[in-house]
Amino acid sequence: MSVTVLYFASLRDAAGCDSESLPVPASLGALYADLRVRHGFALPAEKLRVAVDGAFAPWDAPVVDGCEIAFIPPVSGG
Amino acid sequence: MSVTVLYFASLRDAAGCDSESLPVPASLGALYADLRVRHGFALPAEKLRVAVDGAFAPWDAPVVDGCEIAFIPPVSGG
Amino acid sequence: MKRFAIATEPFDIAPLRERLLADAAGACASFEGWVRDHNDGRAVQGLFYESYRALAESEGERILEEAMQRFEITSAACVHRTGELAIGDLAVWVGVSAGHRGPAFDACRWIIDEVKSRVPIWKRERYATGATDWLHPEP
Amino acid sequence: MKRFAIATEPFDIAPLRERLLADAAGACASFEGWVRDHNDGRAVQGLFYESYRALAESEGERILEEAMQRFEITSAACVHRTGELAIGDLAVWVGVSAGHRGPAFDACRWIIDEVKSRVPIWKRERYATGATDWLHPEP
Repeated sequence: MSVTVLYFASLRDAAGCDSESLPVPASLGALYADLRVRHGFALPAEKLRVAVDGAFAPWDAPVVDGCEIAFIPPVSGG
Repeated sequence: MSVTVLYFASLRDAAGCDSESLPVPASLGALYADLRVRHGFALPAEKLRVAVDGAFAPWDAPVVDGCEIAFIPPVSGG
Repeated sequence: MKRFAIATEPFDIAPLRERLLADAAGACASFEGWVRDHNDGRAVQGLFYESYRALAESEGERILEEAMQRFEITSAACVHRTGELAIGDLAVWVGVSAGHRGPAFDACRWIIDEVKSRVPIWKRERYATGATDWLHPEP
Repeated sequence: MKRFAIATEPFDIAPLRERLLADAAGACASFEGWVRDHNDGRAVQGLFYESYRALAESEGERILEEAMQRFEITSAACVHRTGELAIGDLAVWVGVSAGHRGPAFDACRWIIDEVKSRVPIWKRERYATGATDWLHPEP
């Protein structure tokens, strides 16, 4: 019963890894709140989008066993 | 005592030549009015710009011996 | 080096684009006009472009100098073909580099609009019917 | 064939432009983003672009499909680099062909604006001081 969390850009630098496997959380918001404390992420959740299994998702999307979660900091391509 | 008149696009087709040498006219407007009758130009002077010696000129610009005059029909480059 | 040129033969874009490069430029907008197979509902087979070359070159240059003044851009250039062109041929190219994309786009569009309305170049279309027509659009 | 792509190595524009050609297209607008030697008043020595590739590709494709619906255009494509880039390197290319120039310009600009705001790609700047910084601009 776990999920994979992907880190990009400043979140990856802060986490010190590309991804990690974690127990299934109660919600996406609860997961990010925990991770923010643990990794010292500077960005509040309000500045992020979230993606589940490779597609943008609402913050209240269900989190199920085996899913892949990515927190998307403000983008800066172009 | 003559001027050179250059013809482009539909004016050239109607005149049947690229240019011709003509006596110095009283004015650019008088010259075009004469040519319009002689060559059957469809375009009235109001639709044209005029250039003297390679630069756009007002219709009341002086016409002097040896100058080169071009009547510029509406352009369609691009 | 001149910013505007008339080309009587097909021309390559790559060396023109090279000239726009600059370390301070983060954006490049370009425009190409191609010969289209139709116009105003008529099937077009090809075009002939004629210019009053001396005046086209000086007026084209003036447009590009004006663009350099009007917009916050690094570099700008334009080349216009004359002669016989077939469907798909490149008729005109405009390129603009700038620090930021807003001025690059705005200047590129302004230049092609001005070239189309001010530079003494005329288009004769050749139609599928065999007829040809000089285009003298209302300003 | 996909309209949007991530390129992990330098890419050529010429074959991308070729794909936009169409007999009914009279206009082609394109945009290039280049690595600039400064940003927000700091001297920049180079960039690193990272993407969430799967999502970047699907979101990029969605933007180009939306552009095809929103604007009267013939074809549209975009390629974005990732990895280490030096000053002057091509970071992103957008090309749009259309019957007329208005929609070509409008769509080209809309696409680059949407790519910059929606596609999960991040830029890390490397400054003359040796410092580096991820850019996470306010939306």
